[in-house]
Amino acid sequence: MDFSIKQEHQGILDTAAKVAREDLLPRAADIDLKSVHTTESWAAIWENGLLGTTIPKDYGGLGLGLLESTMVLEKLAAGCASSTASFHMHTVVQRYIDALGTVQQKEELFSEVVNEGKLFGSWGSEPGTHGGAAPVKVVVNRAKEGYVMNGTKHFCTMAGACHRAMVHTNIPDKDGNRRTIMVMVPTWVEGVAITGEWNTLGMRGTVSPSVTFDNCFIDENALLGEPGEVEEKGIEQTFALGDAAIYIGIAQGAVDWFKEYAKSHTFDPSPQPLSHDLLLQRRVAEMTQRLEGARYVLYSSCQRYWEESNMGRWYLVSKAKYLASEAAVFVSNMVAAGLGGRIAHRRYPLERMIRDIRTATLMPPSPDRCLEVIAKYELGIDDVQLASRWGS
Amino acid sequence: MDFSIKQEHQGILDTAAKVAREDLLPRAADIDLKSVHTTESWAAIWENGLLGTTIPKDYGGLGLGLLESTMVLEKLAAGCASSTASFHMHTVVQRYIDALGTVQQKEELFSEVVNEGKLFGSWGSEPGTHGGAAPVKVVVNRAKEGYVMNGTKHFCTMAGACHRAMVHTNIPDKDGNRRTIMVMVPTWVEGVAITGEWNTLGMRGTVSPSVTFDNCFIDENALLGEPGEVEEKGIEQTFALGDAAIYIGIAQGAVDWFKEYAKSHTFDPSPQPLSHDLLLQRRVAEMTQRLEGARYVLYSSCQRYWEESNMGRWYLVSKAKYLASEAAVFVSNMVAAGLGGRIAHRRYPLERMIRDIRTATLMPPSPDRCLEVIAKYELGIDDVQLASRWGS
Amino acid sequence: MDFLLNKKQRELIQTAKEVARECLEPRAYEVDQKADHPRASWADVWTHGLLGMTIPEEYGGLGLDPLSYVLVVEQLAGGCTNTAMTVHMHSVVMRYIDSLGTPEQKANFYPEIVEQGKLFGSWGSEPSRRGGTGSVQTILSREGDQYVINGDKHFCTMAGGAHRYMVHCNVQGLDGGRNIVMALVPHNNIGITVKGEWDTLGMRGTVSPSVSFSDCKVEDDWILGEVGQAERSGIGQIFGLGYSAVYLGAAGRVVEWFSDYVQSHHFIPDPEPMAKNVLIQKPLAEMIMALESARKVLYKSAWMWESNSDPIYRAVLAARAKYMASEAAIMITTNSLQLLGGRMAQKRYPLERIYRDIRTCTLMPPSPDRCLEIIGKMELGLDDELLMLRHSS
Amino acid sequence: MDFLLNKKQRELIQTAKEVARECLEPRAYEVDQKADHPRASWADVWTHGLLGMTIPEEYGGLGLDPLSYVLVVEQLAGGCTNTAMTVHMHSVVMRYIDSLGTPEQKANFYPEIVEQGKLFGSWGSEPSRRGGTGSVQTILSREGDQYVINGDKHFCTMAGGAHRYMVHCNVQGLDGGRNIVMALVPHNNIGITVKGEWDTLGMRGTVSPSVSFSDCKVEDDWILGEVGQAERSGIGQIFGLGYSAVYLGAAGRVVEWFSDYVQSHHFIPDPEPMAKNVLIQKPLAEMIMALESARKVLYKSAWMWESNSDPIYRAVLAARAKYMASEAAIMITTNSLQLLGGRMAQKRYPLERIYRDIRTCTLMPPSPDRCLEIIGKMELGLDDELLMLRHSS
Repeated sequence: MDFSIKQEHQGILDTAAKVAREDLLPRAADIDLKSVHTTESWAAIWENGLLGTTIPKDYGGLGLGLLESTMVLEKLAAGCASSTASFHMHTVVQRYIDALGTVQQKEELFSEVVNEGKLFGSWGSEPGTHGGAAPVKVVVNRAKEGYVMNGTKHFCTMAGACHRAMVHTNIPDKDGNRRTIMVMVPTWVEGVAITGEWNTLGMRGTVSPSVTFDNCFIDENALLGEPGEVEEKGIEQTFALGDAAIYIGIAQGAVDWFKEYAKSHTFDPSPQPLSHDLLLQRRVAEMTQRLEGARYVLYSSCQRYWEESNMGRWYLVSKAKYLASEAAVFVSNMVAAGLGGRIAHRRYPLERMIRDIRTATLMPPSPDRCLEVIAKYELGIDDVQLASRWGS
Repeated sequence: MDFSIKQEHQGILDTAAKVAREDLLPRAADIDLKSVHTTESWAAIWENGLLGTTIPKDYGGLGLGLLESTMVLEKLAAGCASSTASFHMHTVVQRYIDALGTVQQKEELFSEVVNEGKLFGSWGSEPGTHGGAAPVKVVVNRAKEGYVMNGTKHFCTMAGACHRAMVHTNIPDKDGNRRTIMVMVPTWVEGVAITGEWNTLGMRGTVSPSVTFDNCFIDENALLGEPGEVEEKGIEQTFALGDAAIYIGIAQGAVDWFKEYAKSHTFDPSPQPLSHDLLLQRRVAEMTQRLEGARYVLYSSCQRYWEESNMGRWYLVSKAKYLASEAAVFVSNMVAAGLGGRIAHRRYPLERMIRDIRTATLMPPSPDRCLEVIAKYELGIDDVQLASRWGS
Repeated sequence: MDFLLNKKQRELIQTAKEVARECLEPRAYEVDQKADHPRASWADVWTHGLLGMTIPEEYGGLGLDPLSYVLVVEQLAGGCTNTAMTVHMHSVVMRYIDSLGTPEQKANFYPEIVEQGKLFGSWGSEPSRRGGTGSVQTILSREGDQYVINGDKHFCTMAGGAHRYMVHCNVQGLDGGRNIVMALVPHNNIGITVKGEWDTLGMRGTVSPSVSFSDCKVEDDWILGEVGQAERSGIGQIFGLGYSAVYLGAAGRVVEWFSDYVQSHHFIPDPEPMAKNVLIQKPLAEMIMALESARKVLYKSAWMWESNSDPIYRAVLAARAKYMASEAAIMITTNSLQLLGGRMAQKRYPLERIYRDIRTCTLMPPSPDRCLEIIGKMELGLDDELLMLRHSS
Repeated sequence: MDFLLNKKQRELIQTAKEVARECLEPRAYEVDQKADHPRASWADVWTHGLLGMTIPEEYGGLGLDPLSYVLVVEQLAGGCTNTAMTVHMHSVVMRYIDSLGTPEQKANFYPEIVEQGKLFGSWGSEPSRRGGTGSVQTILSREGDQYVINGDKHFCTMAGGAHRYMVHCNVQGLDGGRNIVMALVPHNNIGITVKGEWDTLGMRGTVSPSVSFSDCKVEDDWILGEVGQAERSGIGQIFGLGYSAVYLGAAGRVVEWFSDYVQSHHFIPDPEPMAKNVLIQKPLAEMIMALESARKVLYKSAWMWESNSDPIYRAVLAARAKYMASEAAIMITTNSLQLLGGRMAQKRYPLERIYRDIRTCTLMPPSPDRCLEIIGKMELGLDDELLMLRHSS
C-alpha cells in the first residue's frame, strides 16, 4: 500500500487546484445566477493544459490514468461544480474516442481539443428511459454517403456550447439487430434543435436542455467503432467515478471556505475567532473524516477499475459514489448548521455550494441503488438487470 | 392527558389548511422567484378571518391561545413558509399590543387589522448585536408633542409592505435609565428609509431589508406601555414557538407533496406507483414519526408556556425549536434522496420547500444553543447571560 | 389538548415509582446476574396492587386504561426492566381474559392474581419463524374427549416462573388461513418440557427458553373465546405499546442517573463537574429530547387506543410508539455509556446492565423495519398491503 | 498511489488469519465467560511468531512497520478481541523498549518474549483522572539505594497474566510539569496489590483490575530511558492505532458472519433467504462501506506514521483512525444485532459477545469527543491549542 502521489501528477493536481481557485471560483456565482454555460471557465481549463487529461500523450494530451484524471476533477470541483461536471463529461468522451476511434478520428478529434480548446458533450438520456439503459429512441440509419439520425435526447449537457456531442444512438448491425453506437455529432449541423428549459436548484451552469435530431445528416467518419463494440469497453461506469470525485471536491471546497471563515471571523462576546469554538472544531473534524474515508475508497475504486469484470465495475463505482454522495450531503448540512443564517445569503459561496451538492448528488444511481449493487456483489447475488436499472 | 382538539378550534384549523392549500401554495413559486412581499397571501389570510388569531374576541379577533394560534401557523406554513413567517411576526405584535396597550390603542390598532386587513411588523435586530439583545441603537427621545426616533434596524421583515412596525427601541425612564419600549411606528411617516438587499437561499418572500429612522417623529400614542414594562411580559420567546410551528408546517407540506407524488407516479419497470416501494414507505414513516414527536413537544411547550418562569420559558421554547428544526432538516434530506433528480427542477415545489427549510431553520437560536439551554435547565445550571446570547 | 396528568394518574405514577426505586431497583443487578425470575419483585408489585392493573375493577383489579397503564409500566421499568417486562406480559394476558373469557373463567383465574399474586405468561413465538409472525405450528387438537397441544415455542418468557401460560395455538383440521386460539395451561402440566437454555445479553431475568409441547392436555374450559376471536379482538397489539413503555422507562432512568452523575463527578485535570462541559450538556440535551418526543408519541398512541379496536389501526399505533421508543432508548444507552467512558463498562454501575437490557428487549418484534413498513403503508394509503402484511405475519 | 498489499503483507495476513480463526476464535466464548486471561491463545500467537511483531529483527522479532502491524492486529481481532487487544498492548511495550531501552535492556527482555512467549503489560491510567490524561499520582522515588513506586493504577490490563508490566510513573521532586518515566516491574513483585475486580460488559478477557503500588521496588536498570523521553518519543500514540485495528478486525468479522448467516437462513413466512431482502441488503452495504472507509483512514494513518515522530502529528493520525474505526464498529455491531433480531441476543451466537466487546473497547481513550477535538484543532491551524491539549492531558 502506498498513499504517495508521483511528482509529475502532483504538479498537474497543483495546477488544477490553482485553476479552481483563481479561474473557476470567481466566476461561479455569476454562472449560477444566470444559469449559463461555463465557457470562460472551460477556456481557463484549456489554457492551463488540462482539457486533455484523458487524451493520450501521443495525441498531445496528458494521458492520465483513471485515478489521476479523477483527482483532477476533485480539485476543479472545489472551485466550480458546474464547469467541472460538464468538463468531466468531456473527459469521458475522450476515453470513448481513444477506445473506439480510428487513428484518423483520434488525430482529428483530439487535435480540436488540445489545439483549439473545443469541448465534446455526451448525450445519453432519453425521455421515458433510465440513464443507463441503451438508447432506443435516437436511431441512425444508412443514407447516401453517410447516415441520418432522428430522435430526442434529454439532459443534453453543454448543448449550445460544445463543439461536438457524442450521442448514444442505436443502429442496425450486419444482421439487422439494433445495437448501440456512439456518434460524434457536430452540433452546428442542420437538423439539430435545442428545446426545453434548464432551471434547477443547483448545478445551474450545467445547462442541459433537450435536443431533437430531425433527419440530421451524419458523415461516415462520425461513428465510433462497430455497432455494439462500445458495449464491450467498460467505459460507461467511469461517469460515476467522476461524479463521486466532483461531490468530494465541492464538499471539500465548502469545508475549506467554512474553515477560512471560522479562522477569520470573530463575534461578540468571544474575543477569539470562531475557530476556537469547540463545537465548530468537532464539525470540521467530522466533515474532514467523512470526506477522507470517501476519498480513499474512490481512489481505490479507480485503481482497481480496469482489472474488474463488468459486475465488479458496478460494485467499485457504487462504493465510491455512495460514500462520496453521503459525505457531501453530510458536509452541506454541517456547514449550514455550523454558521447559521449568515450562509443563507447569496453573497456567500456556501449558499451555492449547498445547492450544488444537493442537486449533483441527486444524479442517478441513487444511494439506495448503490447499496443494492454493493450488497448483491458481496452476497454473490446475480442480477443481470442491474445495468438497465442503474439509472433509476 | 388529552390529545383531542375542540370543535371550535378544529374549524379554524380546517380553514387555515384550506387557505394554505388554495391561496398560499399556488402563489408560493412566484413569490419565491421574484423575492417579493406576499401581499396577496396575507389578503387571503385576512379574508378568511385569520389575521386576528391572537387578537382578543372583544376586539373582533379569534382570541386564540398560544397553542391554537401556533397550530394555525403550522397549517399555513404547509402552503407557503414565507407568507406564514411574516404573518407569524404580525401575530406576535398583537400579543404585545394586548399585553401593553391602553384600551384606546387596542381599539384603534386591532381595528386596523380586523377591519382593514393591515399587517404589523416587528423590527428588533440591530447591526452588531444578537437577536435577543435589548435594543441599543434605535433610541426614542422626548420632543415637542411626542418623540423622535433615530437609528437603524436589520432584518426588517415586511418593510415596505406592513402598515405599522413595532420597533424595539430604547427610551429613558423617569430616572433617566435607558429601558426598552415598543413603538408602533406608522411606516409611511417621514424619516423612515429602507436600505439593503434581500437575496437569500430560501424564505425569499420574507423580504427583510434594513430600515433607518432619521429624526422620525412619533406620536405619544405610538408607545406601548411604560419604559421597561415590556421586559416583564414574557412575550419575546413566543417568537421561537411560532418558528418551530412553521418548520413543522413546511416539512409536513413537503411530506404531503412527497406522498402525493409517490401515490400518483409510476416508473418503468415497476407496474405500481412509487408508493409501493418498501424503501419509500420507510422514508415516509421515518419522516412522519420525527414530525409527530416534534409536534407534540411543541404543543406541550405551548400549553405550559405561561405558567413558567423566564428560564422555564427559554427551556420550553428551546425544546420545541430544537426538535422542529432537526425534524424539518431531516425531512428535507429524506424527500430529496427519496425522489432523486426529479425534485431539483424548479417546476416542482419540493425544490423551494427544501430551500425554505434550510433557510428558516438557520434562524437563531441554533440547535446547539437550544441544546445548551435544555441541558442547563435540566442540570440546574444558572446562566443569567442566556437571553443575551440567545440570538447567537 | 392537554398534556397534564390527572390526579389518579399522578398517584399511580407515584406508587409505581416508589415500588420501582425502593423494591425493584435494589434487586435488579442480582436478577440480571443470576438470570432468574424476579420473584421477590413480583411480590412487591402484587403487594402494591399493580399485578391486577389490567384486571377489571369488579374483579378486584385497577382496570387501567391504556394511557395510565403505560405510565405505570414505564415507572416500573425505571427500577427493573425484567420485572416490568414480565408484569407487562402478564397484564396483556389479563386483557385477553377480560376480552375473550367467560364470566366463569374470569371468576376462576382473576382471584389467583389478585388474592395470591400469581403471574400468567404468554407464549407466542415459534422457531424458524420471523419474530412477530405468530403461531402456526403449535397445534391444538382434540384427542378423544380432551384438547391437547403439540409443538414448539420459542422465547417462552417466565417459563417455570409463572403460574399459568397462555399458549397461542393453531386449531387443527381447518385448511388454509390461520385459526388461532388461546389456551391456558398450568405451569406444571404434563407434556410441557423446557428445552433451551436462557443465557442472553440482557433481559436475563425474563427467563425465556424454548418449550416443547407433547400431548399437553388443556382443560375444556381453559380455552379463551372462539377460534379466530383473539386475533380479531385487537388485544395483541398492546404488547408493542407496553414494550415501548419499558424502553422509555429504562432510558429515562439512564438519563436521570447520567444527570446525577455528571453533576456530582469531576475528573482531573478538568477543574469543574462534568455537567459544566458543553460536550456533556449537548448530548444530554439530545437524549432528553429523544426521550421526550418518544414519550409524546407513545402517550398519544395509548390515548387513542380505545377509540378503535381494529387490529390494523392498533398495529399502526403500536408501531409508531415502538419505533420512536426503541430508537430513543438505543441512542440514550449507547451515548451515555460513550460519554462517561470505560468506567461505566463495569458491572457495578447500572448503565452496563440497562444498556444490555435495552439492546436486547428492543429486538422484540415488530422490528424497527417492520414498524416503519406498517407506518409507511398506512401513510401512503396502502390499506390492502397493510391487510396482507397482517395476514402474512 | 497504490492500494494493493505487498507479498510480505499478504503472507502475514494469511498467517494471522489462520491463527485467529483456527486457534483464537474457538476459545473466544470461554475467555469471555470466565473473564480470564487468554493464555492458550497467547501461546498460539507466540508459536506463530507474532508475539515479537514489534521486536526488531536483530533480536528475533518481525520488526513490522506500523501498516503491516495494524493489518496483523486486525486479523487477530477477527478471532478474539481480548487476545488481539492484549497482544497489541504488549507490542506497544516492545516498541518502547526498542525506542528507549539500552542494548543491555533489549538483550535482557526481548528473549523472554521470543524464546519463552512471555507478555508485557502497560499500566498508565489512574483513578479520578479523565481517561488518557496520563500518569501523575503514581510516583517513582529514590528510597535509599533503590527506586520504589507508590500509587494506584486503574485498568491494569493483563494483571496477573503478563510477565512484566511497564508502569507509567511520575518522577518525584521536580516541581511543576509532568516528568513521566517508564519503569518495568515483574508481575510477582512485592508491593503490588491487585485491588479491584474485573467484571465488565465486554473485553472481559483483558482482565484489567485496579492495582496498588506500595514501596514496590524497581531495579535500577529496569527504567526505560531518561525522564520525559518516553513522552517525547511519540510511541504512546500508537496505542490508538492498534485499538482502531482491533475495532475494525472485530467489526469485519461481524460483517462476514452476518453475510454468511443471511445467505444461509430464511424464516417463515419469507420464502427466500434473508440475503434476498432489500432491507437486509441495504444495511449490509452500509456496514461494508463504513468498514471500508474506516479501514482506508486507518491504513493511511499507519502508512504515514513513520514519516514524523512528533507526538502531536501522531496524535492526529491516531485520532483520525480511532474516530472512524470506533464509529464504524459501533454502527456495525449495533445494526447487525438489530437486523437479525432477538435470537442474536443469545450467548451461543458470536454477535452477542463481539457486540459487548466493541461497546467496551471503544470506550478506551481518547474518546470520540477528544479525537474530534484533536482533528478539528489541527484542521483549523490551532497548533497552540493542540499543544496545550497535549500538556493538559
